[in-house]
Amino acid sequence: MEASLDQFILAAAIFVPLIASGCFFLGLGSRRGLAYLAFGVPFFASFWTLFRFEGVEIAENGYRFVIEWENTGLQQLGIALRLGLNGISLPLFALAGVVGFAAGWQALHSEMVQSRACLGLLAMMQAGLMGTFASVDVFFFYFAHELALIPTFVLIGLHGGRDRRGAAIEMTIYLTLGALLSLSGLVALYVSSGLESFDLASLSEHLKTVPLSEGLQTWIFPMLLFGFGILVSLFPFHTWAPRGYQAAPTPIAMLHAGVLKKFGLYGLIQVAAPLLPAGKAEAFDVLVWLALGNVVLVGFVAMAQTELKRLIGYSSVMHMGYCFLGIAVGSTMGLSAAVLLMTAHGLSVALWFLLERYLRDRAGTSEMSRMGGFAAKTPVLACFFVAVVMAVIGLPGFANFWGEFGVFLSLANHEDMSVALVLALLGILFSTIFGLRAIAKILFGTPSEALQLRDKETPIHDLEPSERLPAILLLGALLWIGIWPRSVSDNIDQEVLRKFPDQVVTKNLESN
Amino acid sequence: MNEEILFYLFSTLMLFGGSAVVLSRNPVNAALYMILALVSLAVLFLTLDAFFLAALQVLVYAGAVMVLFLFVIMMLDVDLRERSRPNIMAAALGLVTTGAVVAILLTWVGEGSTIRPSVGSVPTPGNPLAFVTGSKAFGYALLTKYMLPIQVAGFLLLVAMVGAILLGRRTKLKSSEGKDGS
Amino acid sequence: MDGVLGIEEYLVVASILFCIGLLGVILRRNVLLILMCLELMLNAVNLALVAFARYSGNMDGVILTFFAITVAAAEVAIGLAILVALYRRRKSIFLQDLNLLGR
Amino acid sequence: MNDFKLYAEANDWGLLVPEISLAFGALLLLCREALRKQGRESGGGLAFLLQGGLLVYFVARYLFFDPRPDSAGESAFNGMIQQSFPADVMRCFFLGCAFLTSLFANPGLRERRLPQAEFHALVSLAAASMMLLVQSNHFLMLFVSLETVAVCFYVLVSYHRGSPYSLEAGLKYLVFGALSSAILLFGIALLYGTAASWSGGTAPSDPLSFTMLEQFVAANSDSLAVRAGTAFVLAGLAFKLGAAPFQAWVPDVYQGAPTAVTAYLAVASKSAGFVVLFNLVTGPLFGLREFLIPLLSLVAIITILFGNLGALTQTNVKRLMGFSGVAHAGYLLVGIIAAIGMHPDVPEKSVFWAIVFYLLSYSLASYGVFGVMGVLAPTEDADQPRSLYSSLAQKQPFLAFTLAVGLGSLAGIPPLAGFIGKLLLFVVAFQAELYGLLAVMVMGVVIAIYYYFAWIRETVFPPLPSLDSSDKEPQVLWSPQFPSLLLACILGLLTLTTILLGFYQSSLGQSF
Repeated sequence: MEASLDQFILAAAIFVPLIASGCFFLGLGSRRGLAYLAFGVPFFASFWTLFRFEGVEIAENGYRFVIEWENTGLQQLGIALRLGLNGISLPLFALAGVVGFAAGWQALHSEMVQSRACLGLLAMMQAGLMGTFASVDVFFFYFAHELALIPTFVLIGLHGGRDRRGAAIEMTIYLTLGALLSLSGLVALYVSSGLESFDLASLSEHLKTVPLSEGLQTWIFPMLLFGFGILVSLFPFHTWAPRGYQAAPTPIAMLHAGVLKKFGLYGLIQVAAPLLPAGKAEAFDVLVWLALGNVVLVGFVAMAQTELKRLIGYSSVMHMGYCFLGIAVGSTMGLSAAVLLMTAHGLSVALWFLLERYLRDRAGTSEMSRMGGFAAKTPVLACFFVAVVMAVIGLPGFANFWGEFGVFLSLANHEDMSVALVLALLGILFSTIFGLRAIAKILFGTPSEALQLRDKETPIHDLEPSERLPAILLLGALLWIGIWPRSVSDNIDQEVLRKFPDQVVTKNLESN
Repeated sequence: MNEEILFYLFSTLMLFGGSAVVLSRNPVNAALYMILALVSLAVLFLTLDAFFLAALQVLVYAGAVMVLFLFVIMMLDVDLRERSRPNIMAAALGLVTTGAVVAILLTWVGEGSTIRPSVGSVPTPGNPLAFVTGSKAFGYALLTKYMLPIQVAGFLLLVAMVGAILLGRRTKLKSSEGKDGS
Repeated sequence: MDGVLGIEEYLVVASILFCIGLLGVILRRNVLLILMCLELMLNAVNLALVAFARYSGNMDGVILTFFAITVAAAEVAIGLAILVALYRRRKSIFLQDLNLLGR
Repeated sequence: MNDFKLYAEANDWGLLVPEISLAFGALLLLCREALRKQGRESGGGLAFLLQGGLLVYFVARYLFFDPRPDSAGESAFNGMIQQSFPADVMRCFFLGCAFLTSLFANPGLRERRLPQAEFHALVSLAAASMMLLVQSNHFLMLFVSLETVAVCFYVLVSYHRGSPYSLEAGLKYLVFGALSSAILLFGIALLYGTAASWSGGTAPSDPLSFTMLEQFVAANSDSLAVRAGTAFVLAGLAFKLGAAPFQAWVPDVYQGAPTAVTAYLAVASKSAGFVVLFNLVTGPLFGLREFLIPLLSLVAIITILFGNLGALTQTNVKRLMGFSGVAHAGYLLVGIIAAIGMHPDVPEKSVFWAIVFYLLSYSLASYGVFGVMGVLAPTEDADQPRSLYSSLAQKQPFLAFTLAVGLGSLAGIPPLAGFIGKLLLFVVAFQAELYGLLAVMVMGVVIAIYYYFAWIRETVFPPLPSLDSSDKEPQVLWSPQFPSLLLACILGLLTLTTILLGFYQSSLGQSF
């Protein structure tokens, strides 16, 4: 296959950060130069692929920019390194590029720049993230995820906050359990398909003609559901997430909550749901109830938080519930809304973690009761904060709106989901309450005494230009999708329709 | 008929010796009972026409191994009687295990054949490794078919010798270097 | 020859002796006695092997016995050497006193 | 006497050049030691040269002269041994283990003023007999070489004869070993006796030979005596593997033995046991598959649970390695069960490859970990609390990195070799439809993450500053030594291989 420029850029988005990470460890090259390379190339690639996507012909099975290396050393097991993007992975790939750039920028302007090892691990994580969403091969999809996951543990353990040792170990155990369960599920899929291949495209092609027996599907799907579910903090297995994010350094929290966590949902949409329809139908009730647990119960817990970073963690867990609901409904709209919401949530939660860091730098604490009055002192920061809270609540104009709205509509269209719809709408109420409360406590009111004292020593200043750049980038992306959702959703719809052809085609509201 | 008498007499003696080893409190007595059991076993070998093994049994076990035991007992020269009673749990466990083993074996008894083929004194060309009484047969077998194992066994004995010398040397470590070679 | 004495008798005696040895290994606390009981077990197997060999007219079992005797002698030699060395340091050969590990 | 002439002519000593050279090398070492002048140190140079040279010879033989051996196997020495490509791979493996053991043990021996020549001679002899053990095709050969290995290890375990720990470990190992060999011999006797007096068909002319027993066992698979004999044989082998019911010695002996010997015991001796078990269950005992699968499954479950649960509470890292070694034996047993389950349908080589790769990754990681432990060991090396490793990363980053990679590979974290090992085992277990065992395995792996990670955490992550500064514990002035250059190179090589094998291993597997 002749390598075109598109394919070259796609591969570069993965391998440049990987090589840069190696250079960091080996002590070659300057820190800044390497960091710009490691985070800039994926950033560029994400725009390039977004704009070129329509124009490129489809190579196979909805994938474009396909590039493959057969000789990986694992071809005996039917594993080949195949890269490519389809409508579902495109927005997530772009998300990884954008959030990665913001996180990398933040890391370069924080204390993490001191350590080459840290930057190297971060670059490795970036490579893993780009690789996860660009893999057509199920094995490398998993492998790249792990490549991104390991730096997470290490960085939390090395550079985390107060609770880092405990948080790192809890996170490791949960996430390894999830990863192993999903790996067993994937291996089961691989073995039982009888195809001796991990290639997703040929797997789905094969299983379309020869579906697995129902008994097998009801076994494999729950394995994948709970495996992936643990990775996305599905309801009873979510406790690692707020704790881990609280301990994590900001770039890690942004990358993990924003991008890496979407791996599980992505796996469910891309692999589990289309390949195992009968298994999914069987697990429908469980999935809906657990997702509602995410929305309602975790929403309650989120309202009780007094610390901003924990609050963000819980709210991120809560919003994952909507994505699960969209997947559970399984209609075209539900699925594409879930993908859209994943993208939107990734941007908004990354932005929120970023702003939390800015606030913490100024207030010296993440405790909301010990802040206050920021609106007057730092108007620009306050504007960003209000905007991100509005996005999280799901107000129109922001990307999250289309995602949540689509999920609700798909729930309403489903015949017996009215209870779920009501409970899910309750979630909006919760997020409004904790969002507005955070605004009230942090931005308005009189500053706490500690804060006033601190202000006297070092006057609190508004955002520096270098701090504004990543925030503007993330907010811009949120607004862009919020105002012109079709730029993303058309591709998603197309791919979802291709993957789930027997679904009832409902009129797509985003296109109105 | 003689064989039967020999068998019953010496198997009784052997089992008696074995039980006495397990039950006796004094290691010296135990070692002596052990010699009784081993010699009785040699007689049982005789009733099975394994003359060479019977000789070996007396020479190696009764003559060398047990002397080694007695030697060690004398060398340690302390009160070696057991002070503590055996643990009840362990005893119960042991009884259950052994009971199970005996039960399995007794169920099986009866499957085997009881016809004893006659024996020759030297191997025959047609059946080179048939059971024969002479020690010559051992020589043939060990130096032809079992050449490799016998070499390995030689090295096994070498290892045992080296190990015993190494571990048994009475040298102060750390303070001074080992003086004697192996 | 006369056929009255069957292989069963030998096997029963052998298995009883094996079990006696096993009981001794489990019950006794004196390492010297444990080593002796292990020898008893090996001897019981030897008896069974020779009986099997004799009754099936096959020489291999007897040769295996020959090797078993060799191995047993080597094991005893090493065991006693370790025991003596240990006794020099711990002044005891009872299992309940040999408990440094795992504390 | 023609038959005897034939027998004698069948002894082709040329096939055993490596074993014979090892044995004569050992003799040479011992002779030189006996004739040595007073006061002159005898190093291990000769031993390294011999073992390393043989290893190179072996590998070169396959790479350059005889790259595609027929793995059908040829019988030699009147059926005593059978040579095949897998057996040759294991021979190389044992040579490598012996080389590493000699190398790792040498500094400790010199420091404690223990005789070196005898140690290296014993290691070489143990390697030679393990090489014969994996080739043996006859119960007599198996028994004799197994016992030679055992006797070598009795001496090696108690080699630190100044230390009561080492002697106590040696005694425990000896008592358990002698008990298991009596049971093994009893099992062999039962199989021999029933086969020799088989009245249903033609009794095999050599009832101890694997090849001849195969047919007999297949025809008498429901005979109680055959089953009892098999169970006894397996129980005897379980001692070598460190599997239930003979696993109790493992933690004690691993703790008390000199560290290099522990590594040898953990890797080489266990691997030998597994290869023998594999040969037995796919060869002579295959007829009993209905009996073997449940029996071994039970053993595997108990072994995995015992190892992992036992390791959870350990703070002494040598004991921890002991318990985790038991757990690894359990995982490997799952591979063995898969081999029985699939034997006639799937070419056994693919399952054997999974087992060998697991052994390989386990040995690389174990030698890395034990190598670091050996460098850091205090004078009494049975006494190694985990706290000894705290902040190793700050003091000796190289050692900490080696340790972390080794432990990560043992825990099965991608992208290290241990992960691929577990993946291969998962795949074969799925193919053999051992779902229950897989569940236990996944559970075990997750538990294992906890204790391995706790150790990595102790090593890598800086300890928390203690909250109240009043109890400033006097910091132990412990500055770990950097290992000698050769040792450091070898450790680095092990680490590198562990990482590389995670990415590339196919050309190795294709030879099988």
